[in-house]
Amino acid sequence: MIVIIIKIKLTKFITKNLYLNINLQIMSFIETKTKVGELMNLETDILVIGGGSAGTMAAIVAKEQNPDSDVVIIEKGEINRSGSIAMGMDALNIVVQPGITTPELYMNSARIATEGILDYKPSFVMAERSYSMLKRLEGWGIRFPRDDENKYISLQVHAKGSFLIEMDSPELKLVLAEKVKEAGVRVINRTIVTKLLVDRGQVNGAMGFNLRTGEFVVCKAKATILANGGCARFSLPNSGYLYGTFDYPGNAGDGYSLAYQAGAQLTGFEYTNCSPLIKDINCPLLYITLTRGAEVVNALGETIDLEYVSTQNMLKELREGRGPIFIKMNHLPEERIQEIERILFTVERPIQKKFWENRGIDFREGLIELGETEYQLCGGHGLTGIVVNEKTETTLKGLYAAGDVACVPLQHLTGAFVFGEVAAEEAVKFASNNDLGEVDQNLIKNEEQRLLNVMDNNKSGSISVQDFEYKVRRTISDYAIPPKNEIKLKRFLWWLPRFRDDMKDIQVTDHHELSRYEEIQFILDSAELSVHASLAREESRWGWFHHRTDYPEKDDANWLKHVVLEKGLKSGEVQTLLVDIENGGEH
Amino acid sequence: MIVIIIKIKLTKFITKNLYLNINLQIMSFIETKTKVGELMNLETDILVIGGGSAGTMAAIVAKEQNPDSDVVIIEKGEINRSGSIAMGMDALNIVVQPGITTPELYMNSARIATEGILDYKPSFVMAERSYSMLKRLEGWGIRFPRDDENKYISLQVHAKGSFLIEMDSPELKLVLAEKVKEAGVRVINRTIVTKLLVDRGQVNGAMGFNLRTGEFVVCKAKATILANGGCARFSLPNSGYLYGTFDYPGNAGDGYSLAYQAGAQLTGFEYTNCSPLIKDINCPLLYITLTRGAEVVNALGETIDLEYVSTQNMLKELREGRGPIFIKMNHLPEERIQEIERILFTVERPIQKKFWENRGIDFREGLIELGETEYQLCGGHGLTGIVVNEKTETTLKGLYAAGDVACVPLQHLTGAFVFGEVAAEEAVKFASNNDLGEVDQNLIKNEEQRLLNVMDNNKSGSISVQDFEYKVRRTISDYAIPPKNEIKLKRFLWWLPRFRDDMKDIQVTDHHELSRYEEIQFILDSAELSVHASLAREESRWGWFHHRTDYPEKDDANWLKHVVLEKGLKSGEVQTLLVDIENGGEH
Amino acid sequence: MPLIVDEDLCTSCGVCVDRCTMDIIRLNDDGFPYKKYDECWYCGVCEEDCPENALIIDLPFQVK
Amino acid sequence: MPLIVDEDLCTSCGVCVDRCTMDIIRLNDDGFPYKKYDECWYCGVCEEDCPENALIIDLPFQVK
Repeated sequence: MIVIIIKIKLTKFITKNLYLNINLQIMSFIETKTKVGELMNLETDILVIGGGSAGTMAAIVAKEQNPDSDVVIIEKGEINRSGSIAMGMDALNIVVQPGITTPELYMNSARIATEGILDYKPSFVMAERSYSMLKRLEGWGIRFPRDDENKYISLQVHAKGSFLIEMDSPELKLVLAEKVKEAGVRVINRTIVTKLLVDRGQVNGAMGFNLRTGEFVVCKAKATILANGGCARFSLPNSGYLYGTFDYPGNAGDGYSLAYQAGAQLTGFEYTNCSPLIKDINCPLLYITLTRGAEVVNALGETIDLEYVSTQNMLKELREGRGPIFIKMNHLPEERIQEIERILFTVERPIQKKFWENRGIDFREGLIELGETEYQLCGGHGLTGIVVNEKTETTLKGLYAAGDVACVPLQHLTGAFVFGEVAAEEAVKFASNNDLGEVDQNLIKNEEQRLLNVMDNNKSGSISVQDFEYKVRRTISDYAIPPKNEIKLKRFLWWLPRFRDDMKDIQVTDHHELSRYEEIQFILDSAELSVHASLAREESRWGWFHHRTDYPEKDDANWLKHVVLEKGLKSGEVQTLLVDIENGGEH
Repeated sequence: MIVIIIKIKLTKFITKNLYLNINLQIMSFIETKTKVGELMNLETDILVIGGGSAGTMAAIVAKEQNPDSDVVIIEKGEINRSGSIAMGMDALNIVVQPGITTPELYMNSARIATEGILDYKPSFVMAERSYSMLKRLEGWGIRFPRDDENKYISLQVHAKGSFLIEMDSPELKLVLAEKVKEAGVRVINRTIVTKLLVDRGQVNGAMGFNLRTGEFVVCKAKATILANGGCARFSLPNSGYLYGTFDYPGNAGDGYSLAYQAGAQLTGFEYTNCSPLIKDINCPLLYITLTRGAEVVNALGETIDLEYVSTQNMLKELREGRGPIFIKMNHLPEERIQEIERILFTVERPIQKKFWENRGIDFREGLIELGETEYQLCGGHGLTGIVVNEKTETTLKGLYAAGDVACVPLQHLTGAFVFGEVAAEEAVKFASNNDLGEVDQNLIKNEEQRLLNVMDNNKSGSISVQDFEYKVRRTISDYAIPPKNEIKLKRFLWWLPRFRDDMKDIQVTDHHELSRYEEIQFILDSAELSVHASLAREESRWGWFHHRTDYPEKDDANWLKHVVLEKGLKSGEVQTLLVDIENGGEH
Repeated sequence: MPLIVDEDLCTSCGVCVDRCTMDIIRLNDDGFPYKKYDECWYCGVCEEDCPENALIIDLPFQVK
Repeated sequence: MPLIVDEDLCTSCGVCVDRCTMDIIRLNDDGFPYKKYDECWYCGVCEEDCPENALIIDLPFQVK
């Protein structure tokens, strides 16, 4: 298959009306195909689901490893600006620099941060490969500023060691997209994956639909890499605005749900976590400000003791009535303030500039109020995801997972890149030894029919997808986040079948809304997994994030274990297993 | 002025189309007058603002006291079903029966329940007159069931004495409306009052508009009785649904704002209170079930000790992580369950029947989950309102206040009726000695012009009234309710002028929406008063409801006082005064 | 959260419009009641006072 | 929470539609971008990537 890219160069001499006509024609073409029913049938060696940090890296490296292999990315957004780093990032959070720090030191830090819920090998591999990843990115033109001694600027956000390396890269995602294009990867944008193709425990590709045209997309693949993020749309943000989340709200737990339904094992779903970020807008700024001398003060004017950047300490202030808490910078020198402003206002969430202007707040005087974000499930900021080993292999043959969707605790952007690389290496190897697997045509027909049925039956539903999602996520807030206990968690399980049944009343009038409908299913699946994991872990762990009022203490003797979840082959229900931690939590 | 009531008797013989045509004509007549600009100019002896329990009682009694006096009720809804008791009530909460209890005993109970923030005279008068009020209502056909010994059925919900008398009256409000009609009171329905007419400290009537037709209504009066409820739309309900409040959501703090803007004194605004009621739907059932043997259990299965019906104990369970809490009735005999069902499903909020059917819960087995309602300001369930003496006199000449709008703490429905009666007596006396006061025509022109300007300028606003109210009430939830402290409260004061300024962006396309716009102003005024009172009271009192984390203790030595609020004559800002409690909190 | 109206029973008398405590009901072009504004308090007056028992209210989705 | 479009600068090129991370922007009948769906994450891509600097996004009311 040949991909034809038509690029019309814009010049100021072409009249505006001409553009207008061309574009209106394109748009109306897009909008008139309003039925699932068109079919795009693809075959590939390596299918990457999700074109964010991990997915683009995986696709690029797969082509590096074997230029002859065909690689497809299916992306829900558009590859130039998709995933969690649409507007770039200010740092690589975990880089072990030879001669300065060691992977072993990182493991010490990580074990403290995760309270021991950490397998040795994947995290070690990440640390070990982190510096070469920095070099790879630098080779692609990503800037890592250096100090007067020509050393990378590192900052300490971990208990032990300065692993965070500053990065200046508003255009990071554009660079990755360009590399994808150069490598000859096929990109299918605006396409949501709704089901994996599975045959006897082996994943053979995926299905979904274009959320503008409704075209039904089937992609058979020798190897499949899941790289479509965590679940950012979990509990309700304080603002009540569904999309006002910390992480990219396109991440609705798609990958968790797909993997679970396909039969893969998942873990760490009891660790529902949140952060103290800019109240109302939920944009990040903690590391950037605190590593540069900012302080956190509470409502009583006390400076909160932060041995290292511990979000748990800050959240405790809020919970115990000493909120609001604020970031204070008025003691910082002007050049430091300007440095902070430059980073905050150019990278990651530059909208902050507008936010502070609107609020009339200048960091030189005003305080920055922190609020608790919504709770999320995430392999990058948290401990949640698909079970993977150091090769990114999931428990299903042919399925790899990298980035926030995979459980390599607190892997941040470094993990997304490193494991994107690893996944590519492994998937290329696997694909070279495998043919395209068998695919039961009924699976495909059934999925297409299911989607067609929703479009048919939900046309005149009485509840908007947004109203529905509001209630789902408010109920998650009520029962599935800390403080947890058995009765609350079971209350959520009482709601689950009702929500699934009530989905018949959701109004779906186009394929964009159909994609939001599908995302609600992902959110419900993620919540179901989380609640089962939280019920299984009869202790409290990771501070507030899995705090059970009926088991308020941490119990290392019995619970230094993973709670692993999978779909029961016969029951179709969530099964929970307790699995020992690799190397017994030590190394 | 003569009121003509056209009543078309419906018969099944008249064809449906005829009805349809008549009604469509009426409706289109109503809907086409879409501009403030029409003027209704009224003069009366006694103007009653609000046709709920207190207001209808006041109007009826005023006509009783002096049949020659002209009485007008301006009601925001429609008088047959307006106010908080549209569907009747199950009990008169405070009745002192001669020979069984005494006003003094009630005062003991009330002083415990209010932690001493209680003036002696008004509450005493209420208790003293409560039995004759019961007799009055009984004379009007309201049923008060009796036991085998022919005694009224009383239940104990107070610390000392059984003051609650059962009442069986789904049609209570219809009876009151009928009495109003019989008495020859003029009723102006669907009219929101937006400003009182004041001249040199004396109230001479009020202005507002019909929220269907937009007709501007001016009513000059010799005496004015405010009886338009508390502020039910204060913080955000847990469901996120703005109108899913415990109390009637038509009560938006209208009376508090009107009185404040006119210069009256108000008090008790620091006592932001809530209740543990049916989660999600926020309907009441506590007294009805608990007085009949139901128990409250927490998530740990423990029965919560309720010496008497203490909502504070229940809320503490929720706050301290032992929630959810439930009402348990499976130990009650079948006839008791049926009695509870009969009451719950016929009076006050009969919609409960549908709610439980939908949830599939039978009281014989299932548990009733309790949730914390939104916080509210209310003289009936709380300690908040306009300063009044035992004669319902406010601090403004010619202005009386009765019911939830007035601060007679925890007066419930009994207070609304008794002080409706008292207000009528006093207003009739005052009106007989007074002419219609002076009214500055500019006041009237300015108010009309203000409303016309909103209709003109806000046509194409970008924010719906509901979205706006959501943010206002979410911000109240964030900063103005417990746990309180100086910084939180001051954060709200930072938001206040922003909200008032942002109101220019609210979209208002008809007079119904204009009424919601005006209600947002009432909510903002109520919140401003509450925050100032909360800042002034540098201690904690009334349990959780005014709990300050920066002054966590109750301090009787310094704070057995009222925080009284009024509008500064020169500054236009809220002024706070500390006023001793009548009889020093004792009698 | 619609009003469920039995169109055979409803005589378009408008009592529900008159009595609605939140002023949210109007008659549509066919003369049948509908919720023009989303501000229902589910007080039940429209259903209770309908002389023909032609009307059933559903609870708002967020609270039911 | 509208998009603020400078109609003199906008060439209707559709880059904002193409790049929007939440798929919420479309061109209206006049060829100018608008938010068809209320799901803005205020990522800023539409504003940043507009080749004519013709577009400004406003923050959603609930978070601003």
